[in-house]
Amino acid sequence: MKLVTAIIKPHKVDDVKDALKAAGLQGMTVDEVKGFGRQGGKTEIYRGAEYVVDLLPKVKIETVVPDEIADQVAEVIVAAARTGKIGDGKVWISSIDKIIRIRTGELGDEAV
Amino acid sequence: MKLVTAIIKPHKVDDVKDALKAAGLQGMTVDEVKGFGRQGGKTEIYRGAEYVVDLLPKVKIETVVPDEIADQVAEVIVAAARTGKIGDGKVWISSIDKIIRIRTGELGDEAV
Amino acid sequence: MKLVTAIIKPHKVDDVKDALKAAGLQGMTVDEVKGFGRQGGKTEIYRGAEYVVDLLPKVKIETVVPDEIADQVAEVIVAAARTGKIGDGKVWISSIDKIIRIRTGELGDEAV
Amino acid sequence: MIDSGDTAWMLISTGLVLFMTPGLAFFYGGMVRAKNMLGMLMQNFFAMGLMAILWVTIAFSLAFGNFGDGGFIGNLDFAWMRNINATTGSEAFALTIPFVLFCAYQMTFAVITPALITGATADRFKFKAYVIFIALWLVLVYAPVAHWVFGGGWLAKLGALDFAGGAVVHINAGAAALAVVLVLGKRKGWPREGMHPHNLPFTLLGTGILWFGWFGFNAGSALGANGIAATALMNTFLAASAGMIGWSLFERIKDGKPTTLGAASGAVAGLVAITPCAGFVGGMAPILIGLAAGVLCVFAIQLKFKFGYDDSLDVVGVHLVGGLVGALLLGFFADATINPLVKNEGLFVGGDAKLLWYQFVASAVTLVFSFVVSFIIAKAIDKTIGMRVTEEEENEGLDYSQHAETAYSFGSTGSMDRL
Amino acid sequence: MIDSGDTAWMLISTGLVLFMTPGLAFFYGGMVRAKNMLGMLMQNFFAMGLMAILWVTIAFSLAFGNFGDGGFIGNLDFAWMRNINATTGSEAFALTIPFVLFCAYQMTFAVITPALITGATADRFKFKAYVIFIALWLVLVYAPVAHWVFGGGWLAKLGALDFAGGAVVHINAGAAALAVVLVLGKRKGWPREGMHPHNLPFTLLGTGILWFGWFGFNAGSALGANGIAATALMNTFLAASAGMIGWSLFERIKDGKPTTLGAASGAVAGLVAITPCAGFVGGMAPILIGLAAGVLCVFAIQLKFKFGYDDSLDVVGVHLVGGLVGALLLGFFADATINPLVKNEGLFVGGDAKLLWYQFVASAVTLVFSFVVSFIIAKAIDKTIGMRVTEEEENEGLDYSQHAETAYSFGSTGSMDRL
Amino acid sequence: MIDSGDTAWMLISTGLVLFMTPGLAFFYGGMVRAKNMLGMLMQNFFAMGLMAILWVTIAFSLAFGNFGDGGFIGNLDFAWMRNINATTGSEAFALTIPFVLFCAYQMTFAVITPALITGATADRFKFKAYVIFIALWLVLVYAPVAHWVFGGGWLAKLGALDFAGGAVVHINAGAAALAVVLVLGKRKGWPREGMHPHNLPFTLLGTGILWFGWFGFNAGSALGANGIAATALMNTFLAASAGMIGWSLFERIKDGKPTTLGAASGAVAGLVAITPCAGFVGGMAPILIGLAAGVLCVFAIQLKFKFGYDDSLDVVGVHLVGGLVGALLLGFFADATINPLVKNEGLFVGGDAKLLWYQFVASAVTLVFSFVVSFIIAKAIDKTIGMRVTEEEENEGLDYSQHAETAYSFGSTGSMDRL
Ligand SMILES: Nc1ncnc2c1ncn2[C@@H]1O[C@H](COP(=O)(O)OP(=O)(O)O)[C@@H](O)[C@H]1O
Ligand SMILES: Nc1ncnc2c1ncn2[C@@H]1O[C@H](COP(=O)(O)OP(=O)(O)O)[C@@H](O)[C@H]1O
Ligand SMILES: Nc1ncnc2c1ncn2[C@@H]1O[C@H](COP(=O)(O)OP(=O)(O)O)[C@@H](O)[C@H]1O
Repeated sequence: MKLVTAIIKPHKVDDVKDALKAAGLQGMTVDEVKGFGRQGGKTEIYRGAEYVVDLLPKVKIETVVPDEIADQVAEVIVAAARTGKIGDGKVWISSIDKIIRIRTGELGDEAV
Repeated sequence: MKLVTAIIKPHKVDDVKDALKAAGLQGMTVDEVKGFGRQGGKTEIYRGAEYVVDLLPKVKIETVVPDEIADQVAEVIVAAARTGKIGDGKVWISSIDKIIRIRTGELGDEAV
Repeated sequence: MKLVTAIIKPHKVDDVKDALKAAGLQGMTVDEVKGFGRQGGKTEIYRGAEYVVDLLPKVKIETVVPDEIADQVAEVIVAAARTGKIGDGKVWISSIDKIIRIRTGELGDEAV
Repeated sequence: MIDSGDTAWMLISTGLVLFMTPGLAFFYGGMVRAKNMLGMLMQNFFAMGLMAILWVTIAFSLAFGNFGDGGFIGNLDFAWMRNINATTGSEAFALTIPFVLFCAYQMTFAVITPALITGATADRFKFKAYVIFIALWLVLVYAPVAHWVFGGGWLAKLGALDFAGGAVVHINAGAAALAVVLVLGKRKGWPREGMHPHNLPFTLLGTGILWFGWFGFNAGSALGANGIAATALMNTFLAASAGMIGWSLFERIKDGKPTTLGAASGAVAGLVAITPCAGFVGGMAPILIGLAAGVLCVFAIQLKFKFGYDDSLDVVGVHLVGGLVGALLLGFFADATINPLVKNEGLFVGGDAKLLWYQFVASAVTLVFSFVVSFIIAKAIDKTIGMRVTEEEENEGLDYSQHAETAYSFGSTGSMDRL
Repeated sequence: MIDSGDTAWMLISTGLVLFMTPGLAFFYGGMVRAKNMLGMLMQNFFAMGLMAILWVTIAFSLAFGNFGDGGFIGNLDFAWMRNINATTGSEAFALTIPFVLFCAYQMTFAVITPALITGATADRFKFKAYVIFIALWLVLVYAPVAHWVFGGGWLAKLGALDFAGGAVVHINAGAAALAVVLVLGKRKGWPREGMHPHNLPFTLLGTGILWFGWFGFNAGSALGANGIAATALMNTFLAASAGMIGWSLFERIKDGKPTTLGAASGAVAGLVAITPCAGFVGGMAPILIGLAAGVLCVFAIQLKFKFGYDDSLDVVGVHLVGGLVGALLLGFFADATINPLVKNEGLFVGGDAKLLWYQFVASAVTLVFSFVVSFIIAKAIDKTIGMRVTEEEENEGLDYSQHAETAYSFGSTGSMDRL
Repeated sequence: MIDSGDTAWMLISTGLVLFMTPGLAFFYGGMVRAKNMLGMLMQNFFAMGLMAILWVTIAFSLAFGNFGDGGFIGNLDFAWMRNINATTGSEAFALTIPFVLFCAYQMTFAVITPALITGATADRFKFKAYVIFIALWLVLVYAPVAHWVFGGGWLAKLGALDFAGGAVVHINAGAAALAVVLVLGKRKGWPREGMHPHNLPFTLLGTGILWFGWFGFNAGSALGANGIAATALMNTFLAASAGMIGWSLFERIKDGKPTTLGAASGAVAGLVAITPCAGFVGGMAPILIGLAAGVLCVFAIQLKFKFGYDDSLDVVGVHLVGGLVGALLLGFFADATINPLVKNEGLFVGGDAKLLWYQFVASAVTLVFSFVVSFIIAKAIDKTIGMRVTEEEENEGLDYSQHAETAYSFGSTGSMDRL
């Protein structure tokens, strides 16, 4: 099994979720995170002084999928999350030894 | 070393934590996440209209453990987190190349 | 590619971020988590009764880096995050099969 | 003659109505998404700044100059605070309080009325455009309508009644809100996405403040601490309660569960509807008016889905419709034994439909006038500097795009470096 | 004769006490877990709706009809708002304010008293059962007790004193809270799990609002703007301050650190205890009463661990015990030079224990009556529709299970799709 | 003679000013990082407890004993609440309200003035040291200065004017704040790290409460419900509005965007500056005063970066500077037709600079006296028990290190186990 992890822009979550649903995925786990990258930070004003906040809101999506579709899932996410502007984020794939569905104890492909 | 990751129902956190403690584990990292899965969403009412919220609160637990007990730790989590109802979540295991304890610089089994 | 994951004390985030920047890293993803470990919990008082809260605020940093610098990045984090007091946290390294930059579709070393 | 008791009540009433605007800011603010929270708060608080200054420099005079002339607009007798002080004016206006206090009390109405519009336009109004809009609106829409009704203008002369601003405040703001959202267009994603309220406790806090402040709004409109103020306070209380129950019951029956947002919305609907009636009705009438408003407004807020205008937080559904409900029901319940200013009693009390007709005319005229002029102002601004933020700014949220700020930073990773 | 100054004060006092219920909602709401926040707010706000309507339709009449009869219950003279208006009634009640205002002022007490109970029953009370409970409770418990004490009923005739509701409000609600939690049972996980307060700033906000509103509660109970109101206000202020200091000192000594929740709780304990005494004592007495309440209540809230009843947010410990402390200490400090209504001075002032005995009787009778009748009502509801949510609903939290809502959505992933 | 209208207004004014302290707590609290939220709230709320008790036991007497003696300090005539009640004292003080109410009203000022300092010392003041500091400060600094100005002491005799506390409250607290931060030192990380405000909505909520409460602060300082109170209220309203606009315009021009925090800060700056002037000026003067304060304060808060003192939330920049702006501008705008107490009119009104000179003297003396004595007290505490928390405690935050609490727990993983 593979774990596909994506860091995306917050307002793209719904698009990615819909694209993954359309691609037949049935599960994923989503988390609010903060990202530091080439995008740089944003400049906020606080009582007449300017500050740069260099951790920007991002969303992390993790989904465990069978080996054979991992690349395709990554593509789907990339396509749905792309705005073409800096800060769009990353998708990476890593390997999972084993996965269990808690409710039933099913393993592997059955479990996702 | 193995990394055991579990996605569970929020009200099961204490049970899982206690079970892991009882099993002799000394460390874990916990995070509030949102899950999308077979469980579907929940229906909220907002000014007379019904909406479905399809990302539900879940908790993610990560614990790095020696290779030999990874399976057993997964079992412990599965047992403690199970309610038998849809949405109970997943546990997966992946491999870690190396782990360091920041305070001491200890490596591997010593570090967890 | 390697994924370096660090669990550190919250007030060390800026130091670690600065150290990584200084080491030439251009991206990372940060998340607020809670940690359970040897540090034990903290004792809070709630209406005349004492309670122990055993999940303490920690910050998780994830950064994908080329294989060859993974160990060095881990060192940098360890050095920057260390206070020498219990609860400093862990750094671990795992392997990534593939990484894609969403904006451009670049892969591997180009993508981080 | 200045009466210290009346003055005491009007001093605090002025404070209470002023406090309603922060209340409104939180009532609305709780309902928007977190990234637009400060945008909402700022629009409301800025009205406390700008409207006040415009009020004493020009708008008060346009509304209350030539008091009782039966006409369309006041004059400039009171512009630039001229003749507004503690010693003059009270007699001419038959007041038992210092004239400057009357001006300050009315000022709080001039602050909150344009602020009501912000609920409809949530999440996409460019701040600069907003500021220009409300400045023009106060002078071109609010001041004349206030003159017609409160300033002894033509609607007052006609015989229409409006105790504390059913037409002047609620129908007026509601109609303007409709006009502005037609110009602004829908929020990105609406109506498919629900846009979760980000902080319902703040909405409830706002409701509490509004309810409290509304005692000053309605009972203060008696302009003294007397029996009519007392009646208005009781009616206000009961209508809010009944509005809450009406809306909640409706939800319970239709959706199976009463929501807190529904209860809060119902209370506000009841408060809106009782506003024109507060010092003119008695007995169980406020309960009936509140119930009617609760149920009718929960229906009315569904209309936006049918007609496709994005009235984000239901200003049309609650203020325009609630205001109409109150203004028209006054035509049924107005009671001369409650208040001698009632010359024509309501249909259910005196058996005569005359007042109902006046109420209809006043409501319709206010609605049309406000809608048309507001639409023209909004269009003009849109053609020149643009009314709406860019799509990118809408994605980012108003807090950052308009004000370079972030509302909340609960975590430990919110640090920032000085440039 | 209606006095405008007295009327001004009672208008705003009515507003202040009304505002206490949202204050209470936030005071309690901050202490529950986030998933139960709206459940708590809704229970409090809904009391503002339902109790008000029931008050004017029936309960006010039961409490204040047959005023001064020395009896057990009023009559139906004022039911359905009959005879409640601005012009009648004031004379019979020796009021200097419009009678309808007296009714509205008392209405705010009828709203907050049942709302006090929600702190004890937090996190597990089925909303429907709650609504039925407080409706019955207002009529069957509150109205009679109010008649005994405020309506010139038998306890008033006996000679017991209760300036603003130590027995009628606090002992009454506290005893009812105890009864209801015995029927409801403990929260799942209690007392092992601590159930972290989710938003202590809201609890402090609630404290601020309560303290502010309590000036209306206590100084308003003078029913006019006079020396007794002024004394009551000063006493209220000092007792809150002293309560805060008492509780904080205790914590500092016992646990090493004073907490903000402790400071807030101490202030409320002081406010509860001074309630029956506010217009009857003077000098340093309020400080002593507040200090005593602060220290005794922090002890009292430990009792639930000993006896095993789950009084979630310490309504018994603060309101029942604080109310008793105040009612009994009045038996020591009541002072005829402060208020001529004091016929029997307190033990420390006049050297006579008579008043102390009356206070004891009034407190004990109220406690027992309220406990017993509340228990019966709760049991009856439990047997029929059930008082408590299911375990699954308790896990999910009241917000979603009872109201299909979520309190907070700070993140950017809170979107939802319209069905 | 006690007047019920005046009494009504002063009862509620006392409530309003009391309510300002929670408002201030949230205004400041929203600006600190989440881990210091309860620390900030506690410091403010605790002032409501401790200052009140010290006020009636000693400080009121030192401030108002020997009223009108033109001297430096009062006597002990009113210590331990002696002679403070509803029936005596009013005549000597030429009051139309009960004397005990006058004492309670002044008590609210004694609560909020030391609380103002907490904004400067945010995030690092040891709680115990804070408690000792404000206790000493009330007696050694506040009481004498209040005597000089409000108690008919030497500055009052000299001819300096201070309607509601420009010098007594704002210059006084601002100068003390500067002294204390010099002793405390900078927050760790300042000024490189920006220390993001954690909850700007709370800051706006605080602003709303402050604005509302300030009507009681300024219009209440008329000590009755009369024309001067009405004028003071209008002036207060307009200065807040103008301050908001001044600060926002400045930000718009300098940084391109107006912020909500800027708007809120500007309103507070305007409120501070109008405080000494509220009942002494008229016409457009309050708008000019507010605008000047808004613009000058936004400049002043930059000074800390230049001089390197860490005035965390800009108490010096807003209260010291805003207070000076108001006190001095009164020397230009004071108008005898507004208030007969104005013996020397301002430079722009009467053409004479005498008042301006008195204002300068009063401001300078207050500033120097407060700074010096505050510095000595702070140093003394620092040498003995230490003023500042340890570095570890600063990292953890005041909430946990000083009060063993956590402000927020929104998630579902906040459970805790009973020890
Ligand atoms: N090496 C990395 N490891 C982990 N996350 C990264 C890494 N580089 C970037 N990210 C994440 O991706 C986000 C976008 O990266 P950024 O460099 O700003 O833009 P882009 O991906 O368009 O080049 C960052 O905010 C961060 O969350
Ligand atoms: N393929 C997946 N990858 C990652 N997380 C998943 C995946 N499938 C499910 N999850 C997580 O597990 C949770 C429960 O899954 P769900 O399908 O609803 O129920 P069940 O596990 O009982 O079949 C989801 O809410 C989500 O957080
Ligand atoms: N086995 C583990 N797996 C994952 N995270 C761990 C593990 N052990 C500790 N942690 C994380 O590291 C943090 C610090 O660990 P702790 O044992 O308290 O101190 P130290 O690392 O100094 O020995 C914990 O709070 C937790 O977040």
